[in-house]
Amino acid sequence: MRDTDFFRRWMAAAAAAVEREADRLTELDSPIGDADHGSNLLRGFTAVRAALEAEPPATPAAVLGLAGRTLISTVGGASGPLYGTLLRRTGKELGDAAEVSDEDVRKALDAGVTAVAALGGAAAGDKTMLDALLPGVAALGTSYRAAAEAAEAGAAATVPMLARKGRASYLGERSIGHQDPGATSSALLLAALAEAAG
Amino acid sequence: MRDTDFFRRWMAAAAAAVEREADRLTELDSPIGDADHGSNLLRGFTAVRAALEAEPPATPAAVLGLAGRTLISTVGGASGPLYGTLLRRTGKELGDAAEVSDEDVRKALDAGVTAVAALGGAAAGDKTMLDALLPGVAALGTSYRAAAEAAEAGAAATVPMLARKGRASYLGERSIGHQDPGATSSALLLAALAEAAG
Amino acid sequence: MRMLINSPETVVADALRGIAAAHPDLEVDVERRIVVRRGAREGGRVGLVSGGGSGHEPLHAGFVGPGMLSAACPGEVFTSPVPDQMLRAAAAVDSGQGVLFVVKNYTGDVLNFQMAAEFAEEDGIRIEQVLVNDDVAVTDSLYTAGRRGTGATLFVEKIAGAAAEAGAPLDEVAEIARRVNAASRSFGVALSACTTPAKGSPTFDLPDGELELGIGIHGEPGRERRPVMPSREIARTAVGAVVEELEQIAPQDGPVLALVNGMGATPLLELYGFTADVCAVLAERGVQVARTLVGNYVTSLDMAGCSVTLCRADEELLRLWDAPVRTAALRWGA
Amino acid sequence: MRMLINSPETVVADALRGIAAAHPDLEVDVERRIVVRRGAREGGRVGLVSGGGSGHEPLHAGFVGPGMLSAACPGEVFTSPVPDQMLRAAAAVDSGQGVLFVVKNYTGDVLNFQMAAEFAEEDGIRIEQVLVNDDVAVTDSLYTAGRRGTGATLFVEKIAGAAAEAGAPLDEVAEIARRVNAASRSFGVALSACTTPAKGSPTFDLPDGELELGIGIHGEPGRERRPVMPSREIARTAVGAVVEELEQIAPQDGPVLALVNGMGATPLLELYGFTADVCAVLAERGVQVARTLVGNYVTSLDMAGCSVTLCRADEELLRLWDAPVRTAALRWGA
Ligand SMILES: Nc1ncnc2c1ncn2[C@@H]1O[C@H](COP(=O)(O)OP(=O)(O)O)[C@@H](O)[C@H]1O
Ligand SMILES: Nc1ncnc2c1ncn2[C@@H]1O[C@H](COP(=O)(O)OP(=O)(O)O)[C@@H](O)[C@H]1O
Ligand SMILES: [Mg+2]
Ligand SMILES: [Mg+2]
Ligand SMILES: [Mg+2]
Ligand SMILES: [Mg+2]
Repeated sequence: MRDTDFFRRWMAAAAAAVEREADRLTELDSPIGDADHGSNLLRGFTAVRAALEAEPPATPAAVLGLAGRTLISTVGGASGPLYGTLLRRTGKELGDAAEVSDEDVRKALDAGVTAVAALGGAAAGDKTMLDALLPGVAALGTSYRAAAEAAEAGAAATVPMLARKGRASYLGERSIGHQDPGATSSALLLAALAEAAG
Repeated sequence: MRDTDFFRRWMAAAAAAVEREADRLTELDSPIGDADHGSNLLRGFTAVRAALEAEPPATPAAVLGLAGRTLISTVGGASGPLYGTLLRRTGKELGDAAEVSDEDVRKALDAGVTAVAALGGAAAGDKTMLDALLPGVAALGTSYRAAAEAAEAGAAATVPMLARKGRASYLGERSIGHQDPGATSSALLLAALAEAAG
Repeated sequence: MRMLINSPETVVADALRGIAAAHPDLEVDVERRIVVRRGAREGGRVGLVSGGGSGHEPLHAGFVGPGMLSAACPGEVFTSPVPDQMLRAAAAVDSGQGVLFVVKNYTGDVLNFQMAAEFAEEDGIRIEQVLVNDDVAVTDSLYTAGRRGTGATLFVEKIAGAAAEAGAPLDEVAEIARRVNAASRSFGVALSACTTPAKGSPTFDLPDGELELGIGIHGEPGRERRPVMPSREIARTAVGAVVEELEQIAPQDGPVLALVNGMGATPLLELYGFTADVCAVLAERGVQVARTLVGNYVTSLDMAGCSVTLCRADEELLRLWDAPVRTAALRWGA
Repeated sequence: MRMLINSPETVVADALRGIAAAHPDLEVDVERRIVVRRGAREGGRVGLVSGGGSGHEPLHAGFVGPGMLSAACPGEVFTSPVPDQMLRAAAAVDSGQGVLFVVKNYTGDVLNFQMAAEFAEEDGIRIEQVLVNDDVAVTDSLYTAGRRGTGATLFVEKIAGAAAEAGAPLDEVAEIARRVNAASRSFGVALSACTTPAKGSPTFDLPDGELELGIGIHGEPGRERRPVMPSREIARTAVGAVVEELEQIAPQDGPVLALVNGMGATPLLELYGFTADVCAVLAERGVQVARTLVGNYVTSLDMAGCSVTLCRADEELLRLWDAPVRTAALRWGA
């Protein structure tokens, strides 16, 4: 079973990963975006870390709800509402249990990713964060490690894709050949989850 | 004796020299000025050539008067009124004779250069066109060739000077080490005179 | 890095403090990042709130004031604002007549304004939204993010602002805003990339001697790279692209409002020369120009380049365009 | 070369055609290079004529109109206009009340305006001249070309323009113009050089990470090169240099007008941030700011950088500053 602390460790690991990789995320957002994805998430996860420390939430759902709201209130851009919705929706699915099973986590994340797709209107193959989230969550049934690896592979697979959503879509054919920054940060998020799971 | 055609050849040679050296004059005006001396004079002497062809003047004074007025009306900047005054004043000194002696030319140019000094308020050593004109005209007593060479040497001698007039003066100490563009074009003007004299 | 900043993190807050110092007519909440017209709630008018990433100044804060926006919400550089800002701005300007959100069509802006609209409605504020999407360089389809919002934002904010100032109700203000957007198209060209404070180097490599056609306003490259062209060829390309799309929408005749916009680093001297070329191409094509606005209005930091926006304007839109406006960046008749 | 031009030779004429297209209020003589306020001679006012090299837009043509200049004479890029232009402009605006020439202190401008003044007086037009020389980076002495004219030109043109609009006679308009100039000082900083169309490459080399202090507005380097500093240090340097000189001239107290001016390629976002720093330094030094104008007004083509101009303004000058003005680039109260 996964307790509240597990979700706090997840968010802490995610914040650390974003801090480490912020420059690379901004770099990736430069040729096919507006060069802010790293600084956006850095701002957001710094705030998430501070919020979780300021008033430590009592349940898994509360951790993710607070993290999601904080991202929405501090990130802006496309990724703020999308990641905010991912976490809020995932949290909501977990109910008010103090501990949840790995299968609960899988189902909740699945609902979270579905909410992201509904909000942003993107589908697999559109060269967005979904191209890491969808295979990642699909592999959660196997293990957290497998999910992280599948997300990482999904992010890498965005390179040859033609973007159909987000800023990269404005480039048309010229979006081909670059890895999507949001898919890359999604892979970091699932890697952080695996890290929290140990 | 020097006839009207001599003065037209002078102006034609000056126009050709400016055309040839315009880029270098602008280059020189770049570190210690505003990068326009070459294009200024090119515009002016192109107009002088056209004006002299359109209504060929009948006397030496008329050639220089028309050339001077044309420079004033087309060049702008510091060099327009200064060179315009140089030629107008030199022309005026020549009176309405159809032919003039080399001594007349020397005396007239001397008056012209004095007018330039009066108009611009500069003196020898201020790192301006006067640093080529003054030694140039002083050497006219010897020969046109000597005048051209003295002007050329005068222009070269502006390199170590600290500018006290014109735009270069704004740079203070940093004006040192660059050759003055106006002194350089003045040397061209006296070289053109020597060329016309054959 | 050739920037006049203290640090990338403080750029937006620093600018807001400067706006507050320079424009006593504006209420600037630096902490919460909203710029509000003083007395916005008085007069019982519909509120007009816009916002978006910073880096496009004077858009939007420069357009807050009588006859135009009631409030602006600046996000981080090139990053849409967060819903909290729009929610606070809506609350600050709503006089009970409701508020129109003017939203440029970018995924981030759309999502954040949408969330703000939901929160505001929960708080009992009536919200309408208009989505500005005028950039013809981007293919518009159900399966893409759709056309970007660029220069037409100025037309929408000015004209809807005049309608709100005149006391039109929310539905009407929204309807006019949508009409202006529907009648507007834009095309942009970059002669250089821009440098964001966060990145500190140009957002893309553009070798000297080349330009990008069909750029947006966020430092992204365009649809196509070409060798540099003279101003009149650029005008032909930009105007051609805009007019061809404009010819496919109703009304198909009548004069246009023209915005000849600089991207930030193109000297006004050049922009006016380009304006002459734009007007010449329009005359060739038989398009009558009713009003021409030239300047750096919808910018992309220090990008060199320009964009052309045309809006097919009937009598009513022209009258609202000419109505008095008093903002930091746009001002006439008042 | 990242320029939006057709050819270096046609830059000024092209821009004039664009100004004519965008501003029907102005009479633009492209051939003769003068921009005249429509109906300038009506109303029996003193005429106000300025001009100078192009590349500083909106100065001067952007300041032609009611409450400011009667006419502007644009020269080639960074090259003062020729006397014929000022002579024609004076003739076009003189209603018999005489004409004030506003001349920035550069050898070329001084000489060409001087010749024009002589020709105009021969034609029976009364001429007064005011020499603007506000740049504290340049040593003023009898043995040099003296201080350059930069940002204070805007103050002189606005305030003298208001006096002329109000019907003041030539002597008074000239006296007020001189008073404004005497009470104004400026200091400029470049973060990049600019590129003239004729040269096609930057006028000087400024390595990334360095800046030039004490620059003028013609792409010339400054007095000193320094490693880049944060905006607040630049503000401290610029304001310090200006205030120290301002403290040596009468009146020694009273509020100031402040112009925080962009050199052309510095984004407005940064310029507003710099404004916050300028105002903070002024507050520290106990200088009260009555009005603040922020924008790209006296530019140097595509140079990145800024300048600060302060004018110690008494009640009368403030009143004239606030008086209505309606030009392409400066507009309020009308
Ligand atoms: N409609 C969408 N659905 C899902 N993900 C999206 C969508 N639009 C953009 N994204 C993701 O957001 C990422 C960009 O985030 P970010 O740079 O922070 O925002 P912005 O594009 O507003 O600057 C993209 O790389 C992409 O993965
Ligand atoms: N007061 C002066 N007296 C004599 N020559 C001067 C004076 N001021 C400038 N000059 C000359 O003019 C030259 C610059 O001419 P130009 O570049 O055409 O004009 P501007 O300086 O107005 O751009 C300088 O190199 C200098 O030789
Ligand atoms: Mg981005
Ligand atoms: Mg020069
Ligand atoms: Mg963004
Ligand atoms: Mg010059």
